[in-house]
Amino acid sequence: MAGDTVAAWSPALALVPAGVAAALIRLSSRAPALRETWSLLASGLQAAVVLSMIPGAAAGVVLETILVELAPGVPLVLRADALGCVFAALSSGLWVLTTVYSIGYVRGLHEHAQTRYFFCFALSLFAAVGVAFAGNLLTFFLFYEILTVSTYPLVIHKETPAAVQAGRMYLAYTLTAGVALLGAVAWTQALAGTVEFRPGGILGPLPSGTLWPLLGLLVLGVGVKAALMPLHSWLPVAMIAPTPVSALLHAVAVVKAGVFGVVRIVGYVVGPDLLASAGAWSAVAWLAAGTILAGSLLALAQDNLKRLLAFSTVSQLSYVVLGVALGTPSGAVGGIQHIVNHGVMKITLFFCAGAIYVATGKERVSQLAGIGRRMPVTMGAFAVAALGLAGVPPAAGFLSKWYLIRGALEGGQWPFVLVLLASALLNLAYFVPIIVSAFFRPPDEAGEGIAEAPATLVVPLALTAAASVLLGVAPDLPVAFFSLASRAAGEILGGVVR
Amino acid sequence: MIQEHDSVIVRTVVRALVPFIQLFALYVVFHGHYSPGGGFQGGVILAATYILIALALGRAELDRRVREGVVLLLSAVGVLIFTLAGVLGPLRGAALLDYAVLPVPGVAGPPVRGLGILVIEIGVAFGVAGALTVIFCRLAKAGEGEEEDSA
Amino acid sequence: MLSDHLPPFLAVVPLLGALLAPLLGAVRPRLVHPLAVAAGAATAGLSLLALREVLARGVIRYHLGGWAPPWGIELVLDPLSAFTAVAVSGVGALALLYAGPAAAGREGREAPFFGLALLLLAGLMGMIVAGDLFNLFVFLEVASIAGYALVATGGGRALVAAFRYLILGTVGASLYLLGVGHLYLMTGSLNMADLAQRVPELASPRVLAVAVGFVVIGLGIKMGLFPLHGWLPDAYTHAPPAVAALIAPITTKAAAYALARILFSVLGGAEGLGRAPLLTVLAWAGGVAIVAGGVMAIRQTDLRRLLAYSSVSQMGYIALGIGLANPAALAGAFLHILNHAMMKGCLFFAAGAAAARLGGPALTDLRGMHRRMPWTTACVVVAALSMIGVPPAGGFFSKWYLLVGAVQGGQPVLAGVILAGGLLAVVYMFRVLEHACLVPRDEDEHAGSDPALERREAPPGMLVPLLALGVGILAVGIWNAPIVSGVLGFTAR
Amino acid sequence: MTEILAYAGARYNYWVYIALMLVGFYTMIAHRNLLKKVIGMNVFQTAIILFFLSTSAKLGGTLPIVPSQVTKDGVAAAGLMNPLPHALMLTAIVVMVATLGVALALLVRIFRRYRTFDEDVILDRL
Repeated sequence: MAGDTVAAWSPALALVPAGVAAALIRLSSRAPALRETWSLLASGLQAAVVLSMIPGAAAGVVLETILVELAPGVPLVLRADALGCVFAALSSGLWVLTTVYSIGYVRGLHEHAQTRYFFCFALSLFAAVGVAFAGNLLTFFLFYEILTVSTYPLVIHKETPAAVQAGRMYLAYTLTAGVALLGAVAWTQALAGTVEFRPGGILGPLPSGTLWPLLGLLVLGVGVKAALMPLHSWLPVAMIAPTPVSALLHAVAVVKAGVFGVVRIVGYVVGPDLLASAGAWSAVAWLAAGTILAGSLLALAQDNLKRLLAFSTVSQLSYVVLGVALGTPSGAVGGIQHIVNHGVMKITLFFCAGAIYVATGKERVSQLAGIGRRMPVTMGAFAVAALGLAGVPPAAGFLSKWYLIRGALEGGQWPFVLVLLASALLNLAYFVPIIVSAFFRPPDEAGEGIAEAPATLVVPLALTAAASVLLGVAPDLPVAFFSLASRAAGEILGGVVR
Repeated sequence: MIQEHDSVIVRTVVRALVPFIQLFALYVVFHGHYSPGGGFQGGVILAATYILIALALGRAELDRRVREGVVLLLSAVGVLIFTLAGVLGPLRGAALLDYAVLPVPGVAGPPVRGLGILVIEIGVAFGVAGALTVIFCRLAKAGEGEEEDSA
Repeated sequence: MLSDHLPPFLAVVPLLGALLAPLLGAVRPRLVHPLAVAAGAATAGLSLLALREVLARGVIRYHLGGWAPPWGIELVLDPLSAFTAVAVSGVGALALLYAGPAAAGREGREAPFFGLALLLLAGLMGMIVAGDLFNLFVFLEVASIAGYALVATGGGRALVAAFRYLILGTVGASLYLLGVGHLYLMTGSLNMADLAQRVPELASPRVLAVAVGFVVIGLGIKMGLFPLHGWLPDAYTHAPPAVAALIAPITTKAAAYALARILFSVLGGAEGLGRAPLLTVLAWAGGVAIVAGGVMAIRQTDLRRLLAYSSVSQMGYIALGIGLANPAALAGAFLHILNHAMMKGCLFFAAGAAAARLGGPALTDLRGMHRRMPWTTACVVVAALSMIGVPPAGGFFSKWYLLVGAVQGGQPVLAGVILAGGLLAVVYMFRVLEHACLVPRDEDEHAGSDPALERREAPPGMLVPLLALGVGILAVGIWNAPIVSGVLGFTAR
Repeated sequence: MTEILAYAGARYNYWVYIALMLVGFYTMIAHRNLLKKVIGMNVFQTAIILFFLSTSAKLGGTLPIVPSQVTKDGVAAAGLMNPLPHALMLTAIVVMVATLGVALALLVRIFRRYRTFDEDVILDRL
């Protein structure tokens, strides 16, 4: 069960590199090389600090830093437990690659306002790790809002009217959600007398009529970032941001903060017992199942590659929610695993989309005919990640789906098995045509002279593609994600899963 | 500019009355600490005489008798007298505005407070008389100013 | 010696400065601004000292002239008044510093301007330390009269705005005085501590209700509480930048403090007012103010007017916290006095600087601001986030306490209003931010992304107070817990 | 009925101040002329001052000035008027005068700029 809690500085230390880097980047606005160095250094340091905590977390040792008091009785506490480490390791590990990729991308496209770009990027990662390690709801909310605000300039990066419009929509959705979450936090404080995350939840038996409104506020609060239907509309629109932003933030950091929030709230605030007693499990699960199917169906209809990926994200995120909402140990393991697996595979796909855009300027699925011959590495990685996402072994997607299906069967909830299988088929239905046309259709004439994108773009995407296979074959290598996931699932549901 | 009043009666009566009114004003000021009256009332009466002069004998006559700048300075001095008398308390180890500790040779006990109040009243009288006179002067002059640039 | 006389000196120091300003102005006009800054800084320093003393020694009661209350005039410093004094004098001192460059180019006007500004500060500090209701009135009017005159220095439309402010403000003060008169008739006392003992023994709650009603309406006008805010938007919009930066953050706060002081220290808060629904009405009025002010702010195209209506909205938060009258909500209300003073100060400072450098106060004039005035823009962003309630800016935490207070007080609708107010702030503040940070100026369209674009950052005299407030907003946010539990005496259950 | 009348009549000072206050208030609201608004404001303030002063009055009361000799036997307070409202109102009058001064100064400048005191005309020109 929940391991020993040890006071240590490491969780706070994990926040330092990104925070300091943000300041340094802002100050070295006139030196691009310096700026990028800070980013790289910070991402490397952050990853190192987070990784150093993982063996302990996997063994059940929870490191905890209590900083200032946010409010009397509510400290700013950072706690590196198993669940937090999953998200933190994912975000910071992928940040390293994304930084390399970003450098190639912004240079390749001569983007403007690069200082702001790297500044906000560092700030977002600062907030993402803060969200991961937040030890109570108020701390969580604090970093959650910083994440919202710091990603806004990235969404509107292009500063075109469409981008500004997208930014407004993004803010409208996420800040409304923030307000709902804040209300829920205050309500929780009033009901439970604390807002601390505790395995098994902090809300005792509630007065009648409060559970559903409170749950509604909480789900609304985190559901927007988790892109639960019908709160998902901002995500495809936000794809107007530069591709590395879409890749890391809108495939990993931001949306995963949302599903991570769902897991946190289900497991550590509301608690499985309360949910089970009210029959709320199945409500959340059906919401997730609906999102899975609808997201996949909508993805089928997209021509813009990034929008397609966005709808695929909408669909895949709900796997995580579904996994936790199944209420069975295997389901929870699968769901938490899928946070990582989907992150790695989706970022690969976004990297590919960005590499194609940098190399060819193409953004549409219909323009990709024959491109696989010109950019074999990119499209190869794309194929691996796409098939993995659909659940084809040996890539990682298979593993998490396997656990999800097992979890559904354990709970005797066979309709969800059908949903998962149907979604896998839909995944194939929208990914396979892309791969087939990229490799086996002749290129159009205008495609002459197209070559592989620069190495700074190709190397990260090849690495993530490799990682997605590795995670499927050996889920505890190189990072003990599987152990972390099963420990977290055990904490939530009160049982150890093997 | 306010002109001299047409009626010779008004002018003469005002000329004759002003010194008496001013004397009365001083009487009101100096009785303030133990009977009805005081600095404000006395100061207002004093200011009234100057306004009377301006209205009956014309603004030029007022300017001949007192300069506006000097009046303004006197009113500031009045406030300073008040402040200094007040701050003497803390300087001598008592509360602000505590006149019991004022250094008055030959007087002790409650009468010192009375004298302290008198000092204050004198300050107030200077301040009020000066300020009211200046307010009148400025307002009277203001109506004749050139039109403000309308932006 | 100094620490024994802190309560009167808080008001006397700026008052002395106000008297010396015209004298110095006659001799050395250039030294008037340094004098004003010194007086303001001294007041702020004394306030901090007072806060420390109060926290260390407990309540300081000072009897003017050595006359004991209830006959003599009493000045009181307790943690709440010392806290408000720090907030008001701190922001006031920064506004005085800011006013130097902002008032530049008005040669010969320094002495009256800074004299009035210090008089305003003296009045506000007097209101805060006053221990009886009548002196509160006098200081309220000292501050208000200085305020009318200051607004009028804008000339033109500011004259009409100042006139309306004067008429409404005088009505407010008169109503307050009338209420105080009734209280005096019933109890025979004006001293707050004395009244607090006598009010519960009163036989006629109806007369008490009338008296309190007059007091609340009077102070409501002074604090710009919707729907009594009629004077506020015009006064803030048309006042010169230096004046708006001084008046907008602090005058309404002192009135709000006075309201809270009377309702809780004199009338005994929720228990003392008993069945009278006064506090509930106040809370709901605050809620209406939050929404109405926010909605009106959204419609504005002039930055200063937008900020003025946002003040109406933010004052609603304070009224709401006072009306909810539980410890968490009161902590939120008082913290919001500090926070709103800082963020509104910051935004008005920035508005003035932007008007001076970019040509006007309209939202469209702000375009391209982030390139020309990066530091100012950064401060605007911080203040805007605080206004919206994004942690870790200070504004979030006052709203958090208010929210907890509303939930604890069993007022889910008001809790919803607090949250909705944040969303309204999102809309109006992001309109500002979009213009300042996103939309390029017309001339920039041709210049492209030329890095040689002229930097026109505000002069140091303006930038320093701006940055001080920007940092202060974040610092108050991060260290709000010691303030709330240590100074405001709020502790979690 | 007669009791009510007697009750109301005995407090005629209230009626006077209420009437004056309303006159002042009406003038402030109804008149377009800014100068008349100021006059209304003054009436309004004066009403409150009268109210305060009336509360201190006593039939047959005299000035509350106590010769220093009469301290042993105490003073017959019933025969003296309450001095405190007078002191307060003296201060209130000062405040009123100051407000009036500022108001008049404002009016002078408004007139110089707009050449009228008519609020509607001024609002039109804004």
